[in-house]
Amino acid sequence: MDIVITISSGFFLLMGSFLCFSGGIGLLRFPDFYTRMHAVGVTDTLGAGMILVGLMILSTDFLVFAKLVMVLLLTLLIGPTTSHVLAKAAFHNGLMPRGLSTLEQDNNKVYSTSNP
Amino acid sequence: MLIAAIIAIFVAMILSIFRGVVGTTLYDRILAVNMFGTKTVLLIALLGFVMGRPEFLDIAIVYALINFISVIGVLRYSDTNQFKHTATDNETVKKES
Amino acid sequence: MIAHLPILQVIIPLMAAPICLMLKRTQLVWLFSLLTSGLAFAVSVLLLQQVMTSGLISYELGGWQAPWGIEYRIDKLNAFLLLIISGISTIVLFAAQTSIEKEIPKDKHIYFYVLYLLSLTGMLGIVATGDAFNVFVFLEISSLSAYALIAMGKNKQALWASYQYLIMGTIGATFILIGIGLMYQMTGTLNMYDLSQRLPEVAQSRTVFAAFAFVIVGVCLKLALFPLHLWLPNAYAYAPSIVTAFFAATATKVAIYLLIRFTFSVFGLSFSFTTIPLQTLFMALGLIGIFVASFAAIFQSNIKHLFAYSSIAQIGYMIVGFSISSVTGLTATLLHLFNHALMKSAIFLALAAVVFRVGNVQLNSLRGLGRQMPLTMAAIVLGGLSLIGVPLTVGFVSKWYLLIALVEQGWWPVAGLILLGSMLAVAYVWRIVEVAYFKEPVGPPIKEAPMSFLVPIWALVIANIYFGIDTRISVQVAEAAAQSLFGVSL
Amino acid sequence: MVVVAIAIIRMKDLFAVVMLAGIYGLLSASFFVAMDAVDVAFTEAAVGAGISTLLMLVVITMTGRDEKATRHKPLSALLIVTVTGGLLIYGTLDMPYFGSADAPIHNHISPRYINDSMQEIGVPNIVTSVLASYRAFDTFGEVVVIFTAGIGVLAMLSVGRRKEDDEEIASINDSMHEQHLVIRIVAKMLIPFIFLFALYVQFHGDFGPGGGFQAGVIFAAAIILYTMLFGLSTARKVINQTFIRLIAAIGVLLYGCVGIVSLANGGNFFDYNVLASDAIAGQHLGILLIEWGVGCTVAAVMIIIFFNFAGRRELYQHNKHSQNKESS
Amino acid sequence: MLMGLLNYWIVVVLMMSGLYIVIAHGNLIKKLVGLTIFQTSVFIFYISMAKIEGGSAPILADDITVYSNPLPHVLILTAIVVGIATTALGLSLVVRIKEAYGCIEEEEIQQQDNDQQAESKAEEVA
Repeated sequence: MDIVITISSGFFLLMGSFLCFSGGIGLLRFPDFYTRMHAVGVTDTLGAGMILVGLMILSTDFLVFAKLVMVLLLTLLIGPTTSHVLAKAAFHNGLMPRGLSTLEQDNNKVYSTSNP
Repeated sequence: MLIAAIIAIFVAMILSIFRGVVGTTLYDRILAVNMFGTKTVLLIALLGFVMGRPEFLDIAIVYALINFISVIGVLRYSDTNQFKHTATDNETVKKES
Repeated sequence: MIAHLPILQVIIPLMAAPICLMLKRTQLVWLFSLLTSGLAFAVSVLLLQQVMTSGLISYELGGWQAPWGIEYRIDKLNAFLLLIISGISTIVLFAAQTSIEKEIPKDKHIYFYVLYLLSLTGMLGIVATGDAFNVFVFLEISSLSAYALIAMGKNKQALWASYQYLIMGTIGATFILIGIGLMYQMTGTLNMYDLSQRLPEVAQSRTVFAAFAFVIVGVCLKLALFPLHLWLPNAYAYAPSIVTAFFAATATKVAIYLLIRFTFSVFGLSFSFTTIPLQTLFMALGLIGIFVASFAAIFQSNIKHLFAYSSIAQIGYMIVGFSISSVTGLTATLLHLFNHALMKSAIFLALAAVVFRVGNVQLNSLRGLGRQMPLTMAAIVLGGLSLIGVPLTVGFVSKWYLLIALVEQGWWPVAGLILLGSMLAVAYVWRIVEVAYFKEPVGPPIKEAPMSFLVPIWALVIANIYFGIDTRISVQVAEAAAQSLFGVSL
Repeated sequence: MVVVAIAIIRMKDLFAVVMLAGIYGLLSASFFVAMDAVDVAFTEAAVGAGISTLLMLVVITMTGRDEKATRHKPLSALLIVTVTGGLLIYGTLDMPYFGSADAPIHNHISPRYINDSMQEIGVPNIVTSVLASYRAFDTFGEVVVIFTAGIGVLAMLSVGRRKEDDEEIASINDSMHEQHLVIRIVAKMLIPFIFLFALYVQFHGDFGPGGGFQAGVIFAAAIILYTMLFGLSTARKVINQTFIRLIAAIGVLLYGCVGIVSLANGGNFFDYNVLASDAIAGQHLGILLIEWGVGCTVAAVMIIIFFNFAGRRELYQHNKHSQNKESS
Repeated sequence: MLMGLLNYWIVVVLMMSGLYIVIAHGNLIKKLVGLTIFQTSVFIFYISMAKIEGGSAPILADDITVYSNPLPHVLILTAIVVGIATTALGLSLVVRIKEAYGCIEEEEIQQQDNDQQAESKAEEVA
């Protein structure tokens, strides 16, 4: 039983940390804001979730377990929300994705007519 | 295993600091702060387990909340005209790409 | 209840502040704060009496023994300071209601009184406590309320002055915090008495030296000692007049108290004055401060600025007395503390009356005021004479003691310089006299100040003269306090 | 951390500076966790990374975000900084090494806190027992400091509310809220949870990290979140200014009254032993009450500060708006 | 010696960068940020003092014998509160200054003040 716990938690933790790490790399290396956000948003939520699940498997106390569940719920709720708002705000305020920047003028026009 | 995870997260934190410092656009910085916050939550949860004091999780919850609130705050207040994406910012983006 | 006097001293104004917030009418708030301040004054009188008869009082907060809990430790020095602060505050508050009517918007009067009481609390707390960290906490209470009070001034310069004060004050407080941290690091205690017992063991270490340096620099920032004085003139000049009267008389005194407390009681005389060339340093800074500030005062056109610079000069005198490090020198400093509080609060209150009637305190709007507001201007002139140190005023007494102390040590040149400094005071006081009495009045006739000003002003002026003639009480207390400080450390 | 600090020195864009200051706060908080100072980390995270960053942001929206390239006095500043830093490093040379157990601070006062506080006070969290009982007066001072700050901000920033502004501001807010649908729903789910959590922190302070101050900040944070998303005027309808001012005053009074009652019962100020028949029970009662006092004041003052800043901001926006109208 | 004190030295560097911002920069908000950094670094300094090798957080538990020193934690809790109070007050001053002067740069404000003083002096002469 012990070995199962160790192995499974280890698996989750390693996966989680790998995801976080790659998210960090993505944040640093990707070319523009939206791709960076993609890297962070996706890996962060999953990575954090994985690490928390790994810790949950390790935990022995019920209270600790409950708190971990709470943290997990919070990250699941908050992570995507902030990503969503962030992207929306960035786009709303006129930051164009890379490659679209040539179409900037048109886009702005479309934007301003469609959104009073 | 926990130690390995801590190191990985630590590295990710450092990377996000770099993004925060380099920035180029406002939203990159916000993103970096956000990511930094989530990483801190994880780091503290892990540290609690390493030190054998899982009471630390309370702090992790607070961090998650504060992180959320501050990102919302940033966005709410960056929505004014003052923070409209300026022409100079766009230029730097173009140059980069 | 007698046993609880030390804590009551601080807790009365403290508890009154939030209660003020609940009262509806400003009239009521004023009466209430006046009452509170008067009560605090009564407590301080009782405390001084008790200390003079039975010696040191120690009060353990929370019932925990001293190095573990926080201790209030009242000796003669604190009791003396407590008396000055609460007394001045009470007298100044008399005039507050009339004065702020014209200077602060109506809806902010309540906040003014609350902040005033909090500031009083902070100062009393700094003086009464025997715990190094508690000093920091109360220092911040008094300074935060001071920033807010200064920013209430009606000119926009008040805001800028307050901001500058905030930056300087916070740096000073943080320096003190670093100093306390280093001391704590070396001794493991925060209680002042305990510190003084344990510091000599580690006195040779470089850490203690650094701690000393940080505490002294931090206190000097608050004190506005010469090179660090830049925040003071503007802060005093643009604050509401009543606030100026209160702070000029008390705030720097509290800083001087801290300086004396840390050098004499905590670090001990031998460390402060033999290990480090503090004597020469302070002597030099004090003298330069006297001259630079007095010269600056001569060229001011705003009278509040003028007297603010004069305050810096007076701080110089106190520092010189302090740096002599003999009983007489310290007595002179303490006397000057008391006397300066009396004369400066009288002068600034009179200026508050001028502001109330005239609207500003530019030198040229004072033309002919000597005939229109005779009582007020007479008070300013008497205060000015006291600043110069004319016999029969309090200023004379303290300068006399200062000179005696210098001569005792055989430092004739310094004594000469002090006399020269007083001559400069003549120059700037004369400018006011000239304008007020020998120029024709301009503009519409101006009435004498209302009674709510005249009573406290003249109470202070009479005290000025009374303590200048009958020096027994003040000298006795100051001497006893100075002796007890040397008794502890030697 | 050094990197962040230096980056802040170099940065001209105030917005970035504030963001980095937020990161700095989070970093130092993580450091506090690593140094075993859980309560401090708790507070620093809520304050350094949360509240103060928010306040700075609000101010920046009013004052503009660019730092002008002005003539600095880098040389004299550098001189002062080097002298001070040199003095500090000189001072550290004789300090006990980092983490060594035989340093004086670990051997003089603190052993009593660690060894005896359980018998004397009966609270497992030593930080709470020192904070609330041994050094209760410091904490009282702290509450008064925050109260002073609240009054100071009120004295400087409070604006009389005018009716005609409300509509316009409300319309501005409405247009803004269209975009915020998702967050609003999420926030609605979160806010009750935050309140619950604040209560948990308040009561759990005896056993784990937390206590009145932290709970107060969290509570205030929930209100601030609400205000940001639903507009100031809506939030003001829920909690009005006079009421919140009253709460702040009551917090301080509650704290002080605990002391006064202990005076009346024949003990010294803040001597909780006399509050109940049994010393330990008295300590528990005392700590519970003063934690409530702290919590009330802190939450109230934080809300006051935020409301006043936000109120000023709306006024500012409104003025700008009307100016634009006039000029066009 | 290097390892024993390195921690403190880094803290000193942090403090000094905070102080440098306060002294050298003219922007009022940036000064406040600098002040915050300065203060936070002092907090870090205190907390480092409290650490004991092998110690644990000062919350009593059955199986732990070495605790870090709780007293600096208490002091710093108080100091953090003081810090946020100062920051809030400072920021409110900045807001008012912006309204009164129309800018938040030290030099421009000084300039405006000097102008005004010169004006009042000129009036006096006239």
